[in-house]
Amino acid sequence: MQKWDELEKSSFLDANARQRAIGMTDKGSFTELLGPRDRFTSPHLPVLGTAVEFDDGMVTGVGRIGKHPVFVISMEGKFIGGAIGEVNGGKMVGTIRLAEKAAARIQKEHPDEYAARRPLVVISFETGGVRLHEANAGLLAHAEVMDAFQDCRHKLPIICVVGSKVGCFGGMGFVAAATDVIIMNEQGRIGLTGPEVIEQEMGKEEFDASNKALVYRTTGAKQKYIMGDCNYLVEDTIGSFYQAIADVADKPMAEIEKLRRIGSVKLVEEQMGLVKLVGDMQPKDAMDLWKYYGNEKPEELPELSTAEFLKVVKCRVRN
Amino acid sequence: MDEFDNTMIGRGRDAIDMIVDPDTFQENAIGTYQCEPDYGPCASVGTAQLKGRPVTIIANDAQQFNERFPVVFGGVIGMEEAYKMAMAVYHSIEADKDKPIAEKRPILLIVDTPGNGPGKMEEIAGMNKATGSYQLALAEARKTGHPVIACVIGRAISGAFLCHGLQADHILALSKEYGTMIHVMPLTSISRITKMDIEKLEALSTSNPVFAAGAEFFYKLGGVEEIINKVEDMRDVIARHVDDVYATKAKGEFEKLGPWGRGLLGEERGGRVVRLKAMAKMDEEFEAVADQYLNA
Amino acid sequence: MVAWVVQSTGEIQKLVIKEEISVALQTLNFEFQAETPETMTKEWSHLGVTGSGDLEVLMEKKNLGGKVQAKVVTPVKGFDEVWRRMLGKFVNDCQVGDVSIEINDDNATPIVVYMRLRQAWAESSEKEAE
Amino acid sequence: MEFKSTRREWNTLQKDTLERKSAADQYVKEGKIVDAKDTVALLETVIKPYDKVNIEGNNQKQADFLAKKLCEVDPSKVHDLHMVQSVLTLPEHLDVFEKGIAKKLDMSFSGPQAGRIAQFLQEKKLELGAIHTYLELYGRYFVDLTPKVALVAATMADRDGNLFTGFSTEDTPVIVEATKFRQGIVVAQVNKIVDKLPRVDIPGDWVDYVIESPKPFYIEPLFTRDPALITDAQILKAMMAIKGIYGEYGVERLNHGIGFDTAAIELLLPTYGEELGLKGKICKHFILNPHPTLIPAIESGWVESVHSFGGELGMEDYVAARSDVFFVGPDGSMRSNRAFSQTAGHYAIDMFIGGTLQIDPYGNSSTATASRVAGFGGAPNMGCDAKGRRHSTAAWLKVGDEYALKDQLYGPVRRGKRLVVQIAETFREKLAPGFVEELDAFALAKNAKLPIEPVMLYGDDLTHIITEEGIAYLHKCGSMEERTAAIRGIAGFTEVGMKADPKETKRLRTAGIIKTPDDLGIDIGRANRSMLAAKNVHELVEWSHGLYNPPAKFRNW
Repeated sequence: MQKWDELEKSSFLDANARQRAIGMTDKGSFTELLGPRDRFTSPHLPVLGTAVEFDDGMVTGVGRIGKHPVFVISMEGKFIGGAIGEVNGGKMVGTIRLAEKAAARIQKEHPDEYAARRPLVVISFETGGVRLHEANAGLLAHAEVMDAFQDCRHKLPIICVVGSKVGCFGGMGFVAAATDVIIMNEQGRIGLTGPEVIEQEMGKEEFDASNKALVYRTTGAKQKYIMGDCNYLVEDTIGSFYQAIADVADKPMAEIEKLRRIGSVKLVEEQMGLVKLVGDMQPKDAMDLWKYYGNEKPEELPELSTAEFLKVVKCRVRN
Repeated sequence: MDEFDNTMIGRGRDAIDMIVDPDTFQENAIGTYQCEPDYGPCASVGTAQLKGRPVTIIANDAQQFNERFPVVFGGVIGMEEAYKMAMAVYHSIEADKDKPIAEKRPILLIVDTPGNGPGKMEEIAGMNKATGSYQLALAEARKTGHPVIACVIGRAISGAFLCHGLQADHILALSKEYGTMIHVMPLTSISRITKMDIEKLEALSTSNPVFAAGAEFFYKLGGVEEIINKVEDMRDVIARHVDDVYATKAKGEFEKLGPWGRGLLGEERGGRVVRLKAMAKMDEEFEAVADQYLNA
Repeated sequence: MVAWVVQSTGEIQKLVIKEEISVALQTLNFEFQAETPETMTKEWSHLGVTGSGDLEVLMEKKNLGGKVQAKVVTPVKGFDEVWRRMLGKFVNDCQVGDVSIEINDDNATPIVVYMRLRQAWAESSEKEAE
Repeated sequence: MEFKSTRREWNTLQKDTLERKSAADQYVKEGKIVDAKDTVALLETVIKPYDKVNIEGNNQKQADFLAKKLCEVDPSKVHDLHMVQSVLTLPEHLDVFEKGIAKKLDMSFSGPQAGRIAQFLQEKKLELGAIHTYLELYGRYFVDLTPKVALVAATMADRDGNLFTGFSTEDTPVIVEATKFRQGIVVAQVNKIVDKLPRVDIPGDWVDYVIESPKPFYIEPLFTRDPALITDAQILKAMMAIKGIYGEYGVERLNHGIGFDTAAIELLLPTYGEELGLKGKICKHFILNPHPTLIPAIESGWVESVHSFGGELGMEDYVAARSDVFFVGPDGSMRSNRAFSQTAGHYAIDMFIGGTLQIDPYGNSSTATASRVAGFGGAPNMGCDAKGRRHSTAAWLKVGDEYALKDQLYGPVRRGKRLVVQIAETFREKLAPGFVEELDAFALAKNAKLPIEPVMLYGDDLTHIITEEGIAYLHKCGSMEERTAAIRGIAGFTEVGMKADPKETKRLRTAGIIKTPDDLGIDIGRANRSMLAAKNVHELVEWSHGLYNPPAKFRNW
């Protein structure tokens, strides 16, 4: 395994799930839970003749940032597209529940130091949603995750990280939306319906899924940032993600609450305003909205480096 | 759907009438909240009485289409629909916020939806937020004490079912004789992707309900609490489950309900048996190192 | 799939061949003995991802009287001999002993298998990470 | 001696053309311009049954509008055409056979339509003349396969019919020259009709009609390989190629076949090549389309010149800004020309390196499969020893000096030999073997009733094979037996490789006929993606200083 310092400098996009997990926590602090040696492979794939993985395509574990325990869930997109089944779905839920229980223990054992020791959940999404080989179990697991999120609400932050090739789609798209904070690199994408399905539903003239520039304009990180759906747009290094996570770790919960996009009447009303705008405007392309929000030359935004983009971009103003 | 003479697919509004006390459904009104009448037309929300008790109704309306969002019709949950559903839940919570659990109004989800809006505008604005917010609202209502009951009367497909159904305390479904469909993907698609014969997949699904389509398989996995065999029974069965859920919540046994409760039920019914073992092993492994993380 | 087949008459016939019905994953077990084996320094090591055309390798130090045990789980049929030779080559090239190797494979080509084994071996033999 | 003079008319071809043209006058609006809506009528007027017709089909640009319109002509008016064209890519290229408009075909390469050609042959919807290399087909345009009507594509035209083919000239000059000077008719579809062209690539005198097509012609970024998809195994083979062949022979002038293997080589020049001290010693002159993966090598000063068969989508601005390297017109845009580039590739380069699907134990290699008539394009023009070559270079002489059969074939004279290199993994994706006892080309020849097996590169031309197992230096083999043993020795665990005799392989290693990565001093552990000068398309853009503008499908931003 690469040294931690090297990991911090290396590409998040190119890294695998385990490297990301290690690199998103303090040096030498990560302990994998239910790692490959436990051999908890999917019981459902072998009968369908599909290859298995010892960690079922998800690295889960605990590390630290300062005194904060960091509960990490890192999906591996190379294994069946990072899709969620019974075992990895259970690992995801189990990790969030561990974090919530840890928060309760810290409240009890270190009541004065809760802010400094407050745990966090970090989820690196790389998935298209439900694993169809065990689709029903995968679907039910999604609901369990949302349920567990709600239990953590106002107690500890749940951070969504998307910086992978697969992005975050299907049911995991709304799981990502339901987190407190979203951190992405330029290559990250979040959505509900994948580009191929949109093409199938609307026709190639309306949406050409092979036009990746269009795909990125629609669901990519820059679009999410402009829309206020991505809180941190970072360079593609594991270290940049680590820094952003560390920044959130120390923020008060009240401030973190402000980074959310959904989860209260007020936030829903705000989103309804956006839906009204879109319904009235009938945008043909995300760039129509970029222009609306004050970006005079929207076509130039995709070409800018992350740093340049952050300097010049104008975003949707949130109340 | 010729083969199912009595199917309820596409009949969300009829289902409301069949379930609630006659002529009690007040559309768009929840507590003091009043929803715009033409907003999110493919979802119908409002307040009705069920055996004399006020309930919030959230149903799909497959007969409508949303003229602002052309992919939203036939029961599809679009952005407006999802936010409308979320508002119905939040305002139910608000209306009863000072009441004890025993008086918090039940929320009844009448499920007949083929999916979430699969369009370009939906992705640009973030369809995922809309469905996500509805789920968070339901989870909050459930944890606040409202009994949330979902009844699948027609289609409960994949992400749309997650959004409108799977956050309920209890899920009920009409039996397959009514043409009820619960799945992520039909077996034909699974066959295409796994390159396995459909006959073989059907054979496999009898012993392992984990990928098969149908309410009976979700039942085995704990995903459906009870199957309703006669449409006339819907009203009584729903009312009985409302009472059950009140009783369970009164005892503080929230973990027996909702998604987590369905996991326990799944194990009991022999449907999903590995996940709890995996989680137990994780807990054990964490316990071994917990001190260095919690007391560092 | 569709294929074109030449009949004995010289006629070409269009054949629609049904894809072979895939059955359960298969498990292959092997044992090897190198001439002058050395074991790994770490207790265990893990490398790789079961991605399409790739594999993961789990190596564990185990008292096997100098032998190497290998277990391969793969969806691919008909390559047992290739696995035997490839693993044998690795054990021989690196003089591996007292190690249990477990592989989850998804259609990796022999060179990918060999490179991953070499990488896993290099990692299992390096000093403990800081 | 009595001379018998033939009494006949000597300008029937010209007369016929003039008749057709005067019948078509009604469709001409202004100068040579015909409205797009009149295209079918025009084609029905100027094309007669049994004509030889060329639809310009290239590796990249396609006369797609004219191809589509040819499919719409009335088969009772236009039928039994003999299509003579280098590349069949579009469905319409085969639809004309399906509809009974065309009957016979002479071609070079069919790519995506290969399966349908096999099917049509079987169903007798199509008669195949021959599968050619590009140069052969161009040659035959001037002998016995001259088009009567050519349907070509250009970027722009003016009213007088002058054409600007711009960045992707490709086949246009050779088609038009053959057609027009044998009294034929040239119809051009253009993206735009303008008052003044940036430059004239085809003189208006040679063009009869120009049509502004409703949509710009279709163009495929065929030569773009995303570095993000390059595998460790490809990197290993690239390291072996650079050290064991490029460096060993000092190859300065070369062509790269299309594929990830050669893309990996291009991306290792500024890293591994630099480390080996090979800069200035290898890879100075390329006959190559503007590969985006060559950008880092160009930018770090490796490459002196590149002449291209055609353009590559997105490389326009980069090429224009590097006119020291590429062939650029006075207007600032590149001039490509497949006929000249193929000629250069045949005579003026020292090495061809490319991939294949199958290699047999004799060293014949083929991309044919049993059910696809795909053709070869230009690879055999470059992937052979040019027997007419008379100039010498160091690399060419070194291979010639090492050639084991030289004494038997030409005695004491000194003669060089082209490096012809195949780079292959023993198993491809889905574990399809790269080495087989019998090429699928044999089955295809039988299936499609071809007189010869469609072999891409013949064993006697092949000098080297690179696999992950090692390099076989085949020209050093003194007999077929030895050559076969060398091939088996690097064929890994394929059926061909399993038959290798370990003792013989060991002997061949000692003799320097096989070199494994170890023999070459290459550490397999270093073969990973960190060796690449650019790891993704975005980094190629950075290397190009923003001049490379990748097509949408290659973006992830």
